[in-house]
Amino acid sequence: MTAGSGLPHEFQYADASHQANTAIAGMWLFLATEVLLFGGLILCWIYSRHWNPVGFDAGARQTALWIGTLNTALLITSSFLYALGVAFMRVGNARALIHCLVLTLMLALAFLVLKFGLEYRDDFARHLFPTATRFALTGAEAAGGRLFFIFYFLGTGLHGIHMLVGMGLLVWIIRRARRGEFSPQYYTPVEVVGLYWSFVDLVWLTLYPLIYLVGRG
Amino acid sequence: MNSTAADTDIAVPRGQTEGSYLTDGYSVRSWLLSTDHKRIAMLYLASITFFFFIGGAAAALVRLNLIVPEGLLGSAEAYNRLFTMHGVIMVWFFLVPAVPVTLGNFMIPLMLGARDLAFPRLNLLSWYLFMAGGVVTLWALFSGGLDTGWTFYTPLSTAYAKGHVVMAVVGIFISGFSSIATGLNFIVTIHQLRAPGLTWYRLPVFIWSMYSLSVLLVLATPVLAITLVLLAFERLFHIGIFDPAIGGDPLLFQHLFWFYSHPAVYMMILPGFGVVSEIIPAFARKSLFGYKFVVWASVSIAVISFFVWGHHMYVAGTSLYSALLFSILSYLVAVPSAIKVFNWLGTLHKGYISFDAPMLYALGFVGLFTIGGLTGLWVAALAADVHLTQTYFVVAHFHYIMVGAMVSAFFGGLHYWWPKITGRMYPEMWARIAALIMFIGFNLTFFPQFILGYLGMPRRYFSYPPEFQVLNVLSSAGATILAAAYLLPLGYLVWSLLYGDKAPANPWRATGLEWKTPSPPPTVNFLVTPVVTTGPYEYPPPERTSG
Amino acid sequence: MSVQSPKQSLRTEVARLVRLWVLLLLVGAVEFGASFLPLGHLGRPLIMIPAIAMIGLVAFGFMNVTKGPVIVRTFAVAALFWLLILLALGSVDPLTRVNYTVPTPDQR
Amino acid sequence: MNLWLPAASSNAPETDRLLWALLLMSCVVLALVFTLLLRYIVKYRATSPLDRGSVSQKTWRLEVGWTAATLVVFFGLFVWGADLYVRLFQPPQQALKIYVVGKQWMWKVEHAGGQREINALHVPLGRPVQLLMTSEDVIHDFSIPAFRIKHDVLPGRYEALWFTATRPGRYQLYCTQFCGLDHAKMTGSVVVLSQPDYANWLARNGDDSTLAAQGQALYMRYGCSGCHGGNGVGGGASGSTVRAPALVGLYGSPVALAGGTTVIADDRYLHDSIVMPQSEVVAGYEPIMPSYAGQIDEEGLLKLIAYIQSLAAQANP
Repeated sequence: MTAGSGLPHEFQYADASHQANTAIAGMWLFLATEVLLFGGLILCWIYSRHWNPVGFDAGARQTALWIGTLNTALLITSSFLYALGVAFMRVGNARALIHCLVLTLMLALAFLVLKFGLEYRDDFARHLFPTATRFALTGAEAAGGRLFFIFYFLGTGLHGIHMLVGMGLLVWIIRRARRGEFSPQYYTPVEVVGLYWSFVDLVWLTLYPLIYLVGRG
Repeated sequence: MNSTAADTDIAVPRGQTEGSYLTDGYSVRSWLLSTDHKRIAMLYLASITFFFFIGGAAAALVRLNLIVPEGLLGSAEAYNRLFTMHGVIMVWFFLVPAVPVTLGNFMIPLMLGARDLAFPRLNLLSWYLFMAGGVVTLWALFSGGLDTGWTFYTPLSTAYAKGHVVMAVVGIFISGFSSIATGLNFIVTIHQLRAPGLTWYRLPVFIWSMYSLSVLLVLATPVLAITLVLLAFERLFHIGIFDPAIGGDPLLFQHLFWFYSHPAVYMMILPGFGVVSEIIPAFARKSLFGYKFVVWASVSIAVISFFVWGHHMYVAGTSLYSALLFSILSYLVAVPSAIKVFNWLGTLHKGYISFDAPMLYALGFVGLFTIGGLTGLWVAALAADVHLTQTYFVVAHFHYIMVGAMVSAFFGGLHYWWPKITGRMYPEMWARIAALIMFIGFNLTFFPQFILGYLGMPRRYFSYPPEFQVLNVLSSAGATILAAAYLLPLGYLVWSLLYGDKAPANPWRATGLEWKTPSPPPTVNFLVTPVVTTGPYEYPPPERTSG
Repeated sequence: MSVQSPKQSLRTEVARLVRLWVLLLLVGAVEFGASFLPLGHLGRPLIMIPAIAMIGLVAFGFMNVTKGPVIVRTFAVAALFWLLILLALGSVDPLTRVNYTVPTPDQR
Repeated sequence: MNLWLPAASSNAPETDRLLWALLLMSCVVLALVFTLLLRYIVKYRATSPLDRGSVSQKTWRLEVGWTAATLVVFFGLFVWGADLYVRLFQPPQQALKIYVVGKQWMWKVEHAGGQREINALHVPLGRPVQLLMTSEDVIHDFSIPAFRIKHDVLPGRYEALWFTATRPGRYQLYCTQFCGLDHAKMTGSVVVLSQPDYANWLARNGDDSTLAAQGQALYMRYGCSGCHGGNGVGGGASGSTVRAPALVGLYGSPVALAGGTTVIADDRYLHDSIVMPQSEVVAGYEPIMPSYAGQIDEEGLLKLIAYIQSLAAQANP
């Protein structure tokens, strides 16, 4: 962790490392609340799939598997790059950190372009939005299909919002790194945003199989 | 554990050290933008009181309507929207936030020997989120309101209810984040900012109950957030995950809703346990009986309260096995509450009891909570609940816990720490009168409802069969006494702000770090960080005075 | 870490991260492949096992849940425990709920 | 003002015994808590010069004692409550089946013999009655306090509730799940008649045709016979060009579905097959049946199901 001596810290902390530990603990607790937020959605997935097995899986087969899989790879790589950046920062190489973060940002942009640019537009074109009057799936698969796409749009939409927030934080960290605010002794904000970014990756790692893979059979 | 030894770091100074937090800036801006936990607690106290009287007014109109069997207000529409307003305002804008954000915000740093909460700016954001949610919800309620009850059951709330459902849902959604922020702040503070020497088993029970409460706040509220998003989605797009027409399950909404709402009722009572566990030792001059048992009772309530939500749905159509499972778990969660009551009695045993106002509220709490808790066992028994659920028996049960126990504890805590918060003593005689009137008015209001419930009078009924009228009139009469009992403290507490005599640092000669700093405390709480060497309730027996 | 020079500690850290990244992609591939196995309707959720493995890798590898203050671990375990409570206890009802059953012809 | 609720069903006395036991237990605990509270307040008030003596710190023996006691009492209460509750889920075999449809702010009751009631339910004395309930809009709750029973009525599902009336008379019926504007007006009365009176009532109120007969009328009017053949003999047999499964002997027997799974042809299956015909297509048949959602209300569906059920009875008496 960061050595604590000689650094400014808020008045209610004994020293800077105490404040750093508190910030990290605070972010982990916030991530615990996010786990419960998406947990509610997973319970919806369990119920909807249990009561409408045929239709729900039929809906899952309509999703673009290659976009989902590519996006998963992109997010895993972005998490890796972020961790790489932190490793460089720990030894004081701020320039390498900035490069890694910019790359992470590019991958995130690619994810959003693939997701909302390509996949959502294709979904709307194929009348997959659950409220569509001429819904793509008919007959036995209509009800379960609509339920699946309600889960799909809510899950990926909520994850998309978290991606945007994460990218905002990334830009904020990149600007602070450029201003040289970080040093091997003090880079807590980089770590805290890294936790949030990896968590957004975790959410996608759960949504990806639930949406693209489980119903594929 | 913060170490003060090598304090080579530059502590960024904040605020002056002489005078009190009240004299540290008088401008509106110094209040509305303050990150001092004590000032934020005062802002919350004002908001809480405002919402309490709005919810109370709605309750008064509901009781007014039930004086005659055909409904005095004349329109079921108005009645349905009134009891929904009473529910929504009271649950989310008074009961859940009341003790933690006012007394908790003020007392946690003081009791821990800390200078402020871990994230002061997050604390201020929490108040603004609370007010934003409150304004949106009030706007929804006063521009027509909604007739779904505070439980928002689908498909009524999503397809058939008229009224501003989505706006109210958005308001509650925003105030949910205020709860999460407060809970997060408390948990991290209690872990990280304890004074040197203040080990976990030297913490006052109030801190333990704030910790357990924060676990509930932080882990249950997000599920409410996603439930409200799903509900708003279904109402706006006329198609959703709970819609039976497309194979959705309305019981899924009830599961998600009660997964939050049962921990929510424990969020309301846990602070009451904490406050009473502080007051009883202080006024019995004796250390808390079975400290470790009371502590682990609070923590186990925080965990087990997440296992029991199914007992709200015994007749809702859930499966037999899930009902059996939730019933046995509901009996399990009642055990810690029983342990607490026995330990409070154990504390009174061989004590030196004085009957100041806080003690009257605490004793009232013990009595009324015992009745509320026991009737909880009635509705936890499956067959009894089939008869009693959705009737006035359940209304009486949860009002005994929320109003009888929780509001008494809130007033008890308010009076107990009033000298520390405002530096003024409240008028003792008036306070005792108010406590007694509240006790009488409360019992007259809600005890008849147990009988009404057994006789089968359903809840949320605008009109009812004539044979229930006498008990309803009794209940409405009690409500007027209760309303008077709530206005009394508002009066004399405000009066004490101006004319109350100056309060010493420790008027009750109580133990606890909060009494080791002047009343009202300076902005930095402690001029020198205190070092704790003893347990929480070391009350020496009083030396034999002449009397 | 203290004995190694910063250059060496950087190299070991980068190597660890690269190994972790490759492992993640591999498990992802396994998960992708498993989705084509002919598992029955009830067997499909088994595809979540590699997903959970990847989550563990990210949590331990990139987020360093085990390094740092102890309460980080308690918060992570608490989040998992409460999530399990919500999903497990929440699923008891639909999995054991029996719709109104009709007496079979011979019982009538 | 009466403080006494009649116990008019077989499970009412048992539920009352449980409630009395709970009341007794509560009074004992309250007496214990309140007497201790008052005794300590008087005996140990600050001004009393009584010598308090030493205060024992070994508290765990007491704690374990009262915790164990509460656990035992609670477990006993759980078992008692659960035992009665389980019986509510096990209707006796020969229960008289009556259909109930909840609609925003009224109860519609359909007897097998075709008698129809609004906000009223006439039942025979001493014979188990099983209510098969569904809702046309929101969640309602069929509650009879005098019988100590209630059960939510959900849209899109059939919920069952059974009881055996043991005392004749008129008892109050409520809707106890908030369902909107006139939730308070959605009440009625349950009339328990002795066997002969019940038979007379059935005769007096039965219009010409039983539920099944009315179902047959609907079966003809909506053209079901065109594909399923006159009195449900099946598409091929009755010479109609369209191939549709036979309905004779269908009710309660297993049906192989196109997806490979089999399902019992119960009320839910028949209800869903009429409203969403393509949701569970019979194996070997094309999903060509049009949906009647919105055209036939819940009452009509009950009649058609009763008719199909009567076909099963004729086929194998």
